[in-house]
Amino acid sequence: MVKVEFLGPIQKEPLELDITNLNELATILQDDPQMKEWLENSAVAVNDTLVSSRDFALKDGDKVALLPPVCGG
Amino acid sequence: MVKVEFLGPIQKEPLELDITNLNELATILQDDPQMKEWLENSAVAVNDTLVSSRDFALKDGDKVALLPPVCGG
Amino acid sequence: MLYLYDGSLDVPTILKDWYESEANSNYGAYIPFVGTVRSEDEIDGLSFDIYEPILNKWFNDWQDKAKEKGAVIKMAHSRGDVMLHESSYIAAVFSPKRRVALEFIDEFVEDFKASAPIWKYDLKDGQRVYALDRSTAIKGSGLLS
Amino acid sequence: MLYLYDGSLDVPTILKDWYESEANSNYGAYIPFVGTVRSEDEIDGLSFDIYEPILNKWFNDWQDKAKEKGAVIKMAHSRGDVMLHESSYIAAVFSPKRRVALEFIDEFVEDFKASAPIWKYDLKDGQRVYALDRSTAIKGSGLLS
Repeated sequence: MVKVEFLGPIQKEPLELDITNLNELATILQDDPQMKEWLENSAVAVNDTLVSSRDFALKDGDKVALLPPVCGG
Repeated sequence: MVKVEFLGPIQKEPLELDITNLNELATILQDDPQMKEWLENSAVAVNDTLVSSRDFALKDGDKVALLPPVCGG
Repeated sequence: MLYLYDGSLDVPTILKDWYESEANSNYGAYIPFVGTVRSEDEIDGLSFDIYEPILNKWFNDWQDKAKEKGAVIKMAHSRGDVMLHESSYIAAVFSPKRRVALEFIDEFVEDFKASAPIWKYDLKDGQRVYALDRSTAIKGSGLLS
Repeated sequence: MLYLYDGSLDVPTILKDWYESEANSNYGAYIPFVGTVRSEDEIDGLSFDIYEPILNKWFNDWQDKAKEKGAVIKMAHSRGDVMLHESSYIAAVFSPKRRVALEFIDEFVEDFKASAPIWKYDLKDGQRVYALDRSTAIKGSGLLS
């Protein structure tokens, strides 16, 4: 299973999904109307490292995080 | 009379000179072997304002200062 | 040297501690940047969420970059609520020479604003409102859209 | 807001006093630059001469420039001897937004180095030796040569 977390202002509980890459995660989240806007402006980290390809392979135990727009300081 | 001061590391006592512009001051100081190097790298202020022309007119009571290379901080 | 605090920062104490901690390291330049909550849009203050695992990685990458130039970076940030005229952020660079420090503090603070996983909320009328319009999408955002 | 001190600067106290003096001015950014005497060329310390009338004019011109951008500059400098690892210089910018402060502190410190009428001497073997090789001729120098 892969754990998916939604950080900062995204008001959504973590998911436990049986997926093997980020394409599958995209398909699942695109069906969630609450997530539509967040998908457009959020970055994605796997095991706390930002990733830049949807083909990124996921394995059992991986942790995916969605990071919406930031503003520290 | 015009007072001429030598600032910072220039080891020279102030002068009181009867001159009417900076050209006359240049002529006097160029005759002083101790001043040769300082003339090349020093800026000139009249009444505490930096000046950029040797034709600058001087009047009785004016104060001229020579400022060698600086390094604050 | 990344320090997270609950609530506002004690700026004088942090600036003093950092200065003294490097007093004998032979750095010629010390440049702190202090960020303070400004009164605008009738807010009562700001509030911050931080995702520490990625913040730590991001900070360590910068610390490595600093080290290559003989410099050191320190950073402090608030978690939770920080009220008007209180401070929530300090970043500081120490380096042997001034040019490195002046350039580093600018690059570091700008990348911090664009990349550090921290989310800001306005505190207004008892509500905590995400400051979306002042936030920046991290590079590469939209991957799943 | 130009402060001259005999000997080294009490950095923590100055940074604290300046921070607190502007705590309610609604500035979002406070960036001090602290200059500390480094150990190099076997010096025991540095010593400074200052010509105050021109320094004051130079500083006031910068204060006017800062004011146009809604910012404020403060500066402290030592007169006389400052030993190794002690600090001789602090410049700080306060401004509503960070970009103005980051750009101003850089421009101010660089112009300070190039223009402020302060002369530096190495303290070495009991001597006070003018640091000519590290000094910069003020713009327009050589007028009388």
